Amino acid sequence: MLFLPLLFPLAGGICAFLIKKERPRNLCVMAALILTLASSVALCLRGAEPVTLLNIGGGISLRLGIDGMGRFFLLLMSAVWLIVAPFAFPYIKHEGRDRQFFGFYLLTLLSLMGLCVSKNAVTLYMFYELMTLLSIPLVLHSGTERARYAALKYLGYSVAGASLALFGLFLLHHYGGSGDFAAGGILPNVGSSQWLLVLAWFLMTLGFGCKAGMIPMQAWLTTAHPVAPAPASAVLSGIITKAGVLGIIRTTYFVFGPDILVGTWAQKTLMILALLTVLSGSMLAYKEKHLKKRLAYSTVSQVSYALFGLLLLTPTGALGALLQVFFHAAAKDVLFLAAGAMIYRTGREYADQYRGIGREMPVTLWCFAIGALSLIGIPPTGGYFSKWYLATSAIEYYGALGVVGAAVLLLSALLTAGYLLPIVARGFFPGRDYIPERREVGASMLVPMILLALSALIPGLFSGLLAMPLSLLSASLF
Amino acid sequence: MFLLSCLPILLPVLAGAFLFLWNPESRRAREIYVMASALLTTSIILAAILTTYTQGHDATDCTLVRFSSGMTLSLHIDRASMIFGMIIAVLWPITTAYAFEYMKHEGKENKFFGFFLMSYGVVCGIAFAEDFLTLYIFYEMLTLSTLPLVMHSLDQKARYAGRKYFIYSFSGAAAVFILLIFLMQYGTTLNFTYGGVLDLKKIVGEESILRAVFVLSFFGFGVKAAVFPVHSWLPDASVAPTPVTALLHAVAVVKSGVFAIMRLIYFGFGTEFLYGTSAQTVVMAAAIVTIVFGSARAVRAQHFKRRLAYSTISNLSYIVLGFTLMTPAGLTAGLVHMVFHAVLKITLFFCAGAVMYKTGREYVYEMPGLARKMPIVFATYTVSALGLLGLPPLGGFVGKWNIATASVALGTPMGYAGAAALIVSAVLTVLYLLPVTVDSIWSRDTLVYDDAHAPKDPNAYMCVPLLLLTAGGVALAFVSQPLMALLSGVAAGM
Amino acid sequence: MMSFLNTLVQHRYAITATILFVVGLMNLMQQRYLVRKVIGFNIMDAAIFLLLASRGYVEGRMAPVVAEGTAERAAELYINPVPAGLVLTGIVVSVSVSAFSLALIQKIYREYGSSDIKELVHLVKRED
Amino acid sequence: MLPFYRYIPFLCILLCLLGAILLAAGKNGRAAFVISVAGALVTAVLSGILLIRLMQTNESFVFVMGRFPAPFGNELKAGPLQALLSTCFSLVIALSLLGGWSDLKHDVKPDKLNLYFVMVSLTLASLYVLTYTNDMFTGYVFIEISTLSACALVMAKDRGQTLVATLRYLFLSLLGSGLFLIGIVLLYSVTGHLLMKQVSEHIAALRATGEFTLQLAFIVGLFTAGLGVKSAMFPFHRWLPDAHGSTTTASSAILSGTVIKGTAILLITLFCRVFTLDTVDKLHIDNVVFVLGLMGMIFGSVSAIRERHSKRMLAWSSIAQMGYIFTGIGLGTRAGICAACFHILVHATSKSMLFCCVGRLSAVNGHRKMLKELQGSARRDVLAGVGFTLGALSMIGIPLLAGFASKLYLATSTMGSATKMGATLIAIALSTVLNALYYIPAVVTVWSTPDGESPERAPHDPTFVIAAVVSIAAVVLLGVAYTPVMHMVEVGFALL
Repeated sequence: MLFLPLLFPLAGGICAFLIKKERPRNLCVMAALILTLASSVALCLRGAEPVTLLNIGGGISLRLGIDGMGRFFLLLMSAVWLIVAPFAFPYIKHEGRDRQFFGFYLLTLLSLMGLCVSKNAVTLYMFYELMTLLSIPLVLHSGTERARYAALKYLGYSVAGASLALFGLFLLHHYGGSGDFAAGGILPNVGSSQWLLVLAWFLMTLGFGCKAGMIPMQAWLTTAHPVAPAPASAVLSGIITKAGVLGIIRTTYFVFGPDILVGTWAQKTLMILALLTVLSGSMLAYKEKHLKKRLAYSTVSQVSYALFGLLLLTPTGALGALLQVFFHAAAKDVLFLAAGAMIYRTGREYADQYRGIGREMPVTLWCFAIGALSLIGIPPTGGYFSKWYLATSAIEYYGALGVVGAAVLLLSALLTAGYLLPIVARGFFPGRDYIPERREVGASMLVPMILLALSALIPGLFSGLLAMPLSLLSASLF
Repeated sequence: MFLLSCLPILLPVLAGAFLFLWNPESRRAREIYVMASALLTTSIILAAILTTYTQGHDATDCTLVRFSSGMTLSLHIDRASMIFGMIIAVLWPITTAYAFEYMKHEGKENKFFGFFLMSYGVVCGIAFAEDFLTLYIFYEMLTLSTLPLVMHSLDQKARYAGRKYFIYSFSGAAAVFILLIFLMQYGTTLNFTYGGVLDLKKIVGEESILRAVFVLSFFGFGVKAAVFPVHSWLPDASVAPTPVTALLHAVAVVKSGVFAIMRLIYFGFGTEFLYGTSAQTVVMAAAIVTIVFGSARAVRAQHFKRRLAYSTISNLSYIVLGFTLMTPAGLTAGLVHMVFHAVLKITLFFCAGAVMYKTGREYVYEMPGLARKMPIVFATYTVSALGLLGLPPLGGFVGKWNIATASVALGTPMGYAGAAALIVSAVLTVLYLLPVTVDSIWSRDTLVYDDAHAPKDPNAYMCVPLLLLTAGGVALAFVSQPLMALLSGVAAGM
Repeated sequence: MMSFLNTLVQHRYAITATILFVVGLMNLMQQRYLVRKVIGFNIMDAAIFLLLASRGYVEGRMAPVVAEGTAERAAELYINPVPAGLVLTGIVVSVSVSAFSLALIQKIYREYGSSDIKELVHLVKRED
Repeated sequence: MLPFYRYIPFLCILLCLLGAILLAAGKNGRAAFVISVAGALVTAVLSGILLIRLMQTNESFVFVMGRFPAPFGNELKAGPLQALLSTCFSLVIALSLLGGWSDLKHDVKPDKLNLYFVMVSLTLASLYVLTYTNDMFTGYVFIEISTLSACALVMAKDRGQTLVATLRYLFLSLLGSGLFLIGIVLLYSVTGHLLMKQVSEHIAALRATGEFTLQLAFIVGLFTAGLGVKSAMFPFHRWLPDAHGSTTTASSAILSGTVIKGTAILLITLFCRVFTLDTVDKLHIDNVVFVLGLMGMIFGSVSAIRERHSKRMLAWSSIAQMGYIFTGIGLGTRAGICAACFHILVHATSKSMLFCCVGRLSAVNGHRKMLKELQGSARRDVLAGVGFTLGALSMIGIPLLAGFASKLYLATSTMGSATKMGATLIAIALSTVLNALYYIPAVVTVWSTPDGESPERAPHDPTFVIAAVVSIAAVVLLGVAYTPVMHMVEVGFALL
């Protein structure tokens, strides 16, 4: 049962590599994705006993298992993957090298699925590395010198991050840190060596933070995401970054447990780093003209919202973080897809070139608008809720730092508005002397955008829908 | 029965010597002869190991020469010998097969295979040596038997490399000679004894000088193990034909050095004499520096084999670090990495060699698009690279994990530094191994060949070893637990 | 002053021998021309023989020519014969050596037309 | 009537001298060759018998020559050590002659050949005397004889170079023997004796009273310097490379293998039998010898690295090896002296073999002497190549060969005095590397074929084959089964 979500992408990926014809390949890709989603749904409903893949000498083993947090991410990721796929078919077709793209697209999903169902830190690390390696081809897709450079940068940063995490793991292993995950932490009461553990946590968070684009290791993100083809950058920004978040959640709440971390120097430092990231990300996005780059910067900033929430180490904060994860995934995907669609059609890449695009591709721009609103956090979109929770929890639990945090979030929201809305505005209201020509993209591209836009919108309207389970989940962490 | 342990040494040496006298005309005949003797040796080694495993040491112990009462040239197969013996016994015939094809464009095959066989026997001797004198003897022999292989082409670079090689090796041996004198003076016996041979009554008051001698001899053996600062012969030696660099400079010779260091620490001076002393700090520091230094240089090196050589330097010091921890866990960890690195690195070298052989390209920036022409080579390369850079659950990770956790368990700053060094080197490893794959597959500016001269995968002589080794490397990773159980026998003094 | 003279007188042979030896040695070492070296060597030997002979000589005794009936009183009658014997042997040796070296020098002179050691060394260097 | 074996030392000396006269009479070079080889072998066998006998009875005896009893007469003293050394010398000379025979035919004028062998047997005689003599002055006389015969051996190859080399050798030796003679004279004037036994008794008495310390120091210094010149001790070594390097093969082998050892042995005898080691130690002469030995060890090797001429390189290496011997002597301990004696044996066998093989190698490459001109010669005569390689490895000190054993003994014998131990170990380690630095490239050169063409085999040289095979066997044997030899040396030392 646990293996199914891993099996289908694997099979699909291999097929994608082998099948030369386009239609059957696309069909098989879709089938694989649907099956993956289905199997993960089933897994979430049925649950499963943890299983041991392999005992590695040295007292560690690769174990798979499923729990609440796993369920959440499992569903999120497989769903988004499925939704984005149709968009990719036409898009990649004009990029070329489709087999390679879809093969790695599915294999990356495999690694993500593994990430969600991994039961202990070593397994997590394994799938994490795997994800890095498998997602590199997505960045590399075009094979140009820029792409190569970006890919190697991405590789270097990710591996450095992962290795930091591994180093933390080395330190932990001695205290049983490589055991099965359990909410609230698995470390026995460690008196004297707490400094060591806190250090380990700090390092691991920094390490996983790399994927989530947190300062100081965010530089790769804004290089790598833009050069990837739009669907790839969509999932990279929307999901792969979340893998980093998942890593941090796992280490913080399932290995160390909040208790030994609350109030330590590490927590404060990391929170400050997160806030810095939020702010600087938004500012750079505001200054950036290249659309995809801008979105990438905004990713940097947005994901750190979630990190900030997690680092508060409070139930509300965690809840806010989870919501942010979900909504940012939806919103940022739709933004990237919309951007991709626009570039695909118009070939324009800079934010100020989209004058009147709203007349030409209204649906696309509508989706873009919804995504933007959700990202800014304007009620009633979902983004509003997540940011609300984050801000309140920040103020509730933390004095000065909390207030500063809330302020930063607000400021960054304003900046977000500043760098997203103008596009929408100029897109819809180009001015009188503009003769639009219809050039909306096809259904296979529209449907995903619409779906994602809705998923960024609907749960916001009926916030209970999502907030209820997630609040339970976040409460269970403590 | 004692023949079992001395035949694998004598047989290849004699077979190699005979090759010079016989000097066969046809390549076919030579290949059959060489392969037969290699396989025979391998089977004898395995038989010997098996016999010892089932019937105990007495079954295979043997004394070749008795110089005087205390000094003998004698063989004894213990758990460590088994591990090392198995590694070389498996890898040698495979490399031989590879060499048949490769040496066609190097020439002087007769000389090559003669010394190649000889060094097989000598390495065996190192594996099976019972005491320090025997170890020292074979250590010297190893230098002599491999020198012609390094200088094979006898051109300027080869001569330089060879010169450097033997100067370093002899200096190392000289240091070891001093060790020998001291062990004769202060030791109860020269035979390897787990826990050390020092005579506790005699060494009273002499501890400091003995520790100094330990450090000296550590670097003496460290020459072959390419420990910083006595490493620099190894990259230069990569001018040798690829089978040599692959087998000798990734496995046999360098592992002999590492193996000797293991003997020195655990079976010579003994851990309780060294543990926690300044001597340990020094040797650990050396290992740590080498780890980082090697990887850093590997990133900068553009020559493919040179890069791999530097990577070898770094990885050898993983093992050495494990040994210098002077804990049973460290010993086991070091041995594990010894096994895995042997298989993985030889594969990588074979790939580099295959590329050189088919396309004559030696530099990593000459690889673009080759993967599409030589899929097998680069597939095996990538898999082994992933293994080496420590993607769980592949070999590299197992080794790294055990070494690092063991060194953290030391609880000293040095221990943490060791783990940190491993991490740094891991990052660098990715940076020097993967770009080759990336370029070879994805680069746009694929060089265009007219199909006549387009490079292809080499023939079975090369591909089969490649595939075998890769498969073996992956398979080993999945039996890592039983493997470690076996290895922990060494730490149990078996 | 007196005592100093006395010691001089007592050790006259030794002193002379030393002076001669130094002279000979200097010649052997410093002379450039081979024949002179040989002469120097001979002077050196002469010094040594002088010293040796003086050791055996005892005031007021006769040469050890064993006549009838003197054998039993040999100890106080004769001077010590051993040094004399040594001197004789030494002279033989030194003569033969000088002869040899002179022959050698002659050969060399035929070869190179010179007996100047520096020059010879130079010439030889040029050969290989 | 004494038992037969007591006559052996005297007999050997007599045999050699008579042989010399006999050969001088004859004209046929080949016959002379056969005779002298036979003679050497006979003496070897005789000494061997003596050795075995003395080992059985574990004794050493004094043989009185002439009818004069001590304190006047002229004595030989024979113990296992002397017997062992003289056996070795006879064998080495026989082997050198065999190995160098073809070169002799090439280098020496046919009408001079028999004279050459006269000189050889004189050399052997002088070696025997130097080994056995119990009388200082006899020692002096035969030092001179060995000088003359050695000079003759050097100039056997009738070229200007060798002549000049001979001359320098001659003058330095004369200086050396002069010093030695003065030493004797002074010693005589102090002790009034020439027989070692009596002299040593007097010296013991003098030490008891504590007089004449300065004179003694001076005397021992003179002996050391004099003999040091003869056996190429460090600062007095300059004559050796030319003398040994430029002459014919057999001469080089004999000179390097044996002649320079004879005086070293005499020095050992003087130190142990006459002055006794602790006197020497009191006078701090041993430290001087030790330091000079170490310096010779290093300096010889360094110069050898710079040398391009094959045989001169070997000659330099001889200087380094003599350094080992003097280091052993300079340790001033029983173990040290034994190690030195053992190294004398080792070096005698290895170095003579090396010279023979190099001679052969250069012969097959058209008698060219420069190292780089020897390229590929080992392929023309594989046996010579193997011999050269083994000899070189033995000199470097590769285990299972003679050199390693003596290195091991020398190193172990230093245990005890910390400073000397440190110095020696470092020096040995250093010189091992240095030796490798010039021997290994040489070996590589002789084996490597110039750009691939495979050189044809040279016609066999039977006498050389015999010599090479025997010496190789000897070197390997000394490297593997050295314990009994060392045992003999130790017993012999006890009975010195």
